[in-house]
Amino acid sequence: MKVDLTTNIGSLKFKNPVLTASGTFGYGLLMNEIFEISELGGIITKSITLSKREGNPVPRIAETACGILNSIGLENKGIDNFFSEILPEIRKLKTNIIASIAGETEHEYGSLAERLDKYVNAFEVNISCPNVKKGGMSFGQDLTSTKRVVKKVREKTSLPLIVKLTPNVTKVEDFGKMSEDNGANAISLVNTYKGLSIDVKRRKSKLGGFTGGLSGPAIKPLALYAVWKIARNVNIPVIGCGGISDFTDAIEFFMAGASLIEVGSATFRDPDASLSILEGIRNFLETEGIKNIKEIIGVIDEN
Amino acid sequence: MKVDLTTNIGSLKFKNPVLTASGTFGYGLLMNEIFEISELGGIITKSITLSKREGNPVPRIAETACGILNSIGLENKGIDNFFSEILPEIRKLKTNIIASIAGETEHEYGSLAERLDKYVNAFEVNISCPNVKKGGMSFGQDLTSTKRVVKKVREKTSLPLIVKLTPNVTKVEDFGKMSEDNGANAISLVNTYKGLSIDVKRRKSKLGGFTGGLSGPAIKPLALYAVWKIARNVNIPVIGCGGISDFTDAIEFFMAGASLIEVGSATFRDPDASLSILEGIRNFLETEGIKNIKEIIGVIDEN
Amino acid sequence: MNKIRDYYSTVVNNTLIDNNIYLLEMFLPGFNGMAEPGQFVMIKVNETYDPFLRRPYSILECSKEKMKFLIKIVGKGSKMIAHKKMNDKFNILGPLGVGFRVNSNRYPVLVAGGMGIAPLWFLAKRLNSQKKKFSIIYGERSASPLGDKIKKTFKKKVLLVTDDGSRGLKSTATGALSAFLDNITYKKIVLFSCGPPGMLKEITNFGIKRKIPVSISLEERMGCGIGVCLGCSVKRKNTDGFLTVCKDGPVFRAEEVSI
Amino acid sequence: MNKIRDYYSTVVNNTLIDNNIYLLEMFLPGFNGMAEPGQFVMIKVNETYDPFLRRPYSILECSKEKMKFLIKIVGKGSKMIAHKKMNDKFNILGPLGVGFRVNSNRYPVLVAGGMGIAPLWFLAKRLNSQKKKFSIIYGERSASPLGDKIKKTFKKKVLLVTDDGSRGLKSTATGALSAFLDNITYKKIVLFSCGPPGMLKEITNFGIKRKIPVSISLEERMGCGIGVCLGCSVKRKNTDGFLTVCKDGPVFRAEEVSI
Ligand SMILES: Cc1cc2nc3c(=O)[nH]c(=O)nc-3n(C[C@H](O)[C@H](O)[C@H](O)COP(=O)(O)OP(=O)(O)OC[C@H]3O[C@@H](n4cnc5c(N)ncnc54)[C@H](O)[C@@H]3O)c2cc1C
Ligand SMILES: Cc1cc2nc3c(=O)[nH]c(=O)nc-3n(C[C@H](O)[C@H](O)[C@H](O)COP(=O)(O)OP(=O)(O)OC[C@H]3O[C@@H](n4cnc5c(N)ncnc54)[C@H](O)[C@@H]3O)c2cc1C
Ligand SMILES: Cc1cc2nc3c(=O)[nH]c(=O)nc-3n(C[C@H](O)[C@H](O)[C@H](O)COP(=O)(O)O)c2cc1C
Ligand SMILES: Cc1cc2nc3c(=O)[nH]c(=O)nc-3n(C[C@H](O)[C@H](O)[C@H](O)COP(=O)(O)O)c2cc1C
Ligand code: FES
Ligand code: FES
Repeated sequence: MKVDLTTNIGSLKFKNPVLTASGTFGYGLLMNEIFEISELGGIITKSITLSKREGNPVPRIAETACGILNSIGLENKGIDNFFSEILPEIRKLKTNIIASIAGETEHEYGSLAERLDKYVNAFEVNISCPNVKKGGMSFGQDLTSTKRVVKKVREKTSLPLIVKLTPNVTKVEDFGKMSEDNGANAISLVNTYKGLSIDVKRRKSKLGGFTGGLSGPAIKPLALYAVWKIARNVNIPVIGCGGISDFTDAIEFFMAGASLIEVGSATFRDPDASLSILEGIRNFLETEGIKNIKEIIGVIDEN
Repeated sequence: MKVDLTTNIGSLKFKNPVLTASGTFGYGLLMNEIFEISELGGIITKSITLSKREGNPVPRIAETACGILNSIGLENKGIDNFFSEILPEIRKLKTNIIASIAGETEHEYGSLAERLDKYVNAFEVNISCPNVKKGGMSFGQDLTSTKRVVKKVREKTSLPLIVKLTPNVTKVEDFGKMSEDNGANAISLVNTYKGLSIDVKRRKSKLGGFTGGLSGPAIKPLALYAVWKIARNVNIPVIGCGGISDFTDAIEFFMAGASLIEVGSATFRDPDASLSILEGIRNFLETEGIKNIKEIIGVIDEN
Repeated sequence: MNKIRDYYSTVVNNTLIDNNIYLLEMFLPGFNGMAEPGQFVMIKVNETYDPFLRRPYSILECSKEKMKFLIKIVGKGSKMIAHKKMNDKFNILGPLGVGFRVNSNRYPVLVAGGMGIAPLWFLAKRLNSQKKKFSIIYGERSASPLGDKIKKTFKKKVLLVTDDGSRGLKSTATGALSAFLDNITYKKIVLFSCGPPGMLKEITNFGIKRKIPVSISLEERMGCGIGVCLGCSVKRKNTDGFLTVCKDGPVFRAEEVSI
Repeated sequence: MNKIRDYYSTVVNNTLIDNNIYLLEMFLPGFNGMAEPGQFVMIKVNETYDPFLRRPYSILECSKEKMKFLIKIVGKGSKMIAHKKMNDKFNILGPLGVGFRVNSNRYPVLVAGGMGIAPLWFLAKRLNSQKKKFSIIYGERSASPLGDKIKKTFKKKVLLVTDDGSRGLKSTATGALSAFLDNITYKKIVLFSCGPPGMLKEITNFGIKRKIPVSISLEERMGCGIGVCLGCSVKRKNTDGFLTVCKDGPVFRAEEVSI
């Protein structure tokens, strides 16, 4: 049996619903040395900012029970470097390239979208990074700011626009709705949960940036709940992310209402995790006799 | 060296800062068959409601990576049964008894406090249960409701009043402040994080109550962050809770600003976890040459 | 009752006795050997926090400083326990719960389905040691090495039935029960049963119809195993309120609980 | 460069060689034996998610289908790796990063502190097999079996120093370096170093002052080990921007990075 895994966001077609999460896959170039990443539905770049960013002091990674706290702080070489060094290379990859963009003001988001407009396949608007002092999650925790950023990016591009939400809010569904109402073509969630871990001997945070964002299996049940909530509240595709480490995790997200998924931290544990998850999804559907992945999207609901 | 572990909430003295979290220790009576619970600083009862509650359908427990999702739904036999069956027994325990109370309206909270007023040592006001349709977390996610409940309970009792917060909000510190401003003598947090887990074969939630609350090591970094945030924003003691499973975890919470801690799910893994944690704390302080636990409370701050 | 203790235990032997089923023999220093058939333990799977919770297992046999268990692999935790090797060590909390009470002068018929044999095996051993007469009806999907083992251990006392007729009667355990009772000489019967939920329902209804007392051993997802989390509630029958499978059970008289 | 692969590997031998330090020998089916001294691997600690991340370890020695590591217990992950038994299996991702480049005609002096010996051990073995002359200065807190082992393996090439003077010079490795260089006949020297951050700083400064090229191997907390998470950034020296320890390193020329 051949299983249909294709899906769409706006006009953009994905050969399958497995993407890699921003910041966990570089720009795909290094990964392509390890496995054939054109097998994937798409890759989402490390978040790009206008100017280059140094990021936070090390240590930037601390492990917690079944999870990872990170405080990278959006280190990246900025958009000019992206154009000169990275874009020429990643355009050769035979998969969808989604540019993650992050600004400190709505105008920065606008400029990023404007400049990148013709060069990538879609945007993921990161209004949810918990590791920066300006911008980031502070946009995603405020409905008005969310609206302003989404509107601004929408003005500047006609490419599919994905808004990446933070779960660190009381009602994530309101942010999904607000994004949809202002022109988003899809919602992705979750970005990391704000967290802290202390080295009791040194009496200091285990992270150079003090607080961090929690990812990995630990957050999966929380992310799954957030995705389920959003999926019932918007009419655009939802991209599920958060702790997805094997194909069963992915299936859970589809059943909760996600049309696509992003594999994040799992890549750190197994570089080809996204590929194994894709194969696992295909296998599961075949075994269960499901011809089209759409048949399982959002199938579960309150008992 | 003798280490001073004593601490206070309002006028109430605790011989040490280790409490057991509501709903994870019953009423202490069964536990007392396993170890001498009078060693502990205090126990917090399973949340008591006015009428008896049946709770949610089984299964009520689902395991996730390093965590537990529960949807007990505040099953308890109600306040009358508490008076007739439980109170006479637990009053014999030589430790502080803190009654956790939960209502569906602010008046129910008021009545519970009024009726229990002389019979326990303190109240923990549960406005943070994610597993009930009415009341619970919906109070704790709304500043006005939080205020109304805290005010009402304050009117009815002069006992130390602890408000137990939910972390499922954008700015938990606002809820801490609101509670303090309306008469709380301490803040405890966190209650569980709302989550979901799906059985992909059966295409159903793994829980009879559909969603659940996540506890255990998985949430520790999130809880620690919330405690740190609150401790900087209120002038009353903070009681830290969330994934504390060994003494190092407890020390992390003290360093983040908690004056006391609650041991929850760890009891399921090791019935005497609270006692081992207490011993571990004492040992750590001795080894580090710290005479009074207050010396480490809130010692860490942004790098 | 026996005090609940947490025994740091050592694997003495672990043998694959059937497809995915292991017979695990443990050494529990300090354990006095006292437990009732139907009681269980909570096994701490490992030292890290994944999985975090212990797993409940019926005591299959026990004696001074020894316990045996039947472990079937159904998921992550059971797999990790099943794969423990000689001299591996882990904690066992127990004995827990309330077991079978056999104080009547009725003839015991033990009805087990699949892994439901574990607590009834212990009961059968106990009855044997008390030189009491009894019968076991063991139902399984298909003839298996576990069935062989039961037959070899309790010999003529055992009636094997299979869903697919590959051995003995082609029937479910409950289906075979009626004819079985008609063919034995004992008239005052008591039924002890453990197995899948559907089977326990059938046995309960059978008991009501035939006015035969029934004790059933239930399973439920457990948090604590000691009655403090209320994760394993089961509804009372004919009156409101709940009981916990771990503390008030796992063995109940069929008329106590609504399943 | 060698393709990075994830080898499902088997423990061939694991021996406690010093207090808390194990020598772990692994069988890596399909591994062609090619790696550079200074390269490392990421070891998957176990199959459950606690711990979730792999742990980085320098390659101590390698050959076709074989690798050896020195594992010091410092926390949860290293403890679990150190306690692996013969025939246990786990994944090893590698070889990773950039190792030591020894293409000059300068005389190599290897300066190691504590566990920093691991990558330099591999380098020394490589130099030996290339019949090149070199020296090792090994500094440790106190005379240890690991020091013995280094001495026994590389014999006269080794100068042992201890912080407490319990064996050899009472000095740090860097402290001994100056006198050592004055007393050897080679004038064109290259330094290779790995050890605690303080030592690497001293060596770097020493190299600048004496105009001796220095290569250092860095350690940093790692997420991925393959350059995609930016967890292990290290600042560039004299120019802005960052390098990753895992992909651009772990070995750097001292003038490349600001430590
Ligand atoms: C009182 C009692 C006695 C038991 N005695 C035995 C015994 O003697 N031998 C034996 O092999 N098994 C026994 N079980 C069942 C055993 O506890 C479960 O198989 C085990 O906990 C599964 O853990 P897991 O991590 O492998 O499964 P998971 O990966 O957690 O889940 C896999 C499947 O197992 C089922 N399951 C998981 N946990 C439980 C649980 N606590 N109770 C019931 N079903 C569960 C789930 O429905 C799920 O479909 C007993 C259970 C109880 C409650
Ligand atoms: C490139 C590289 C090569 C290494 N080679 C070796 C080697 O050959 N032999 C050896 O014994 N060790 C080596 N290490 C260090 C080893 O990776 C750590 O000791 C190990 O990861 C600790 O894991 P844990 O779970 O036991 O420690 P944790 O419980 O996570 O932490 C315990 C302590 O170890 C330190 N630590 C933890 N992880 C790292 C890390 N990734 N890098 C540096 N320090 C860490 C922490 O600061 C902490 O204080 C190397 C590290 C790197 C980066
Ligand atoms: C090291 C690291 C770096 C990250 N960087 C970014 C980033 O630059 N932009 C972004 O939108 N999300 C970033 N994230 C968040 C992930 O894309 C993802 O949303 C999150 O990790 C949850 O998914 P996971 O649990 O599968 O990792 C980063 C996460 C990690 C662990
Ligand atoms: C099974 C279970 C039942 C609980 N019942 C209650 C309750 O009745 N009232 C309450 O305030 N919190 C209840 N909680 C929340 C705990 O008190 C605690 O806040 C939470 O579990 C986080 O701590 P932990 O990670 O240490 O378990 C319950 C938690 C669990 C796991
Ligand atoms: S498992 Fe906790 S009450 Fe039964
Ligand atoms: S560890 Fe991920 S970039 Fe180096």
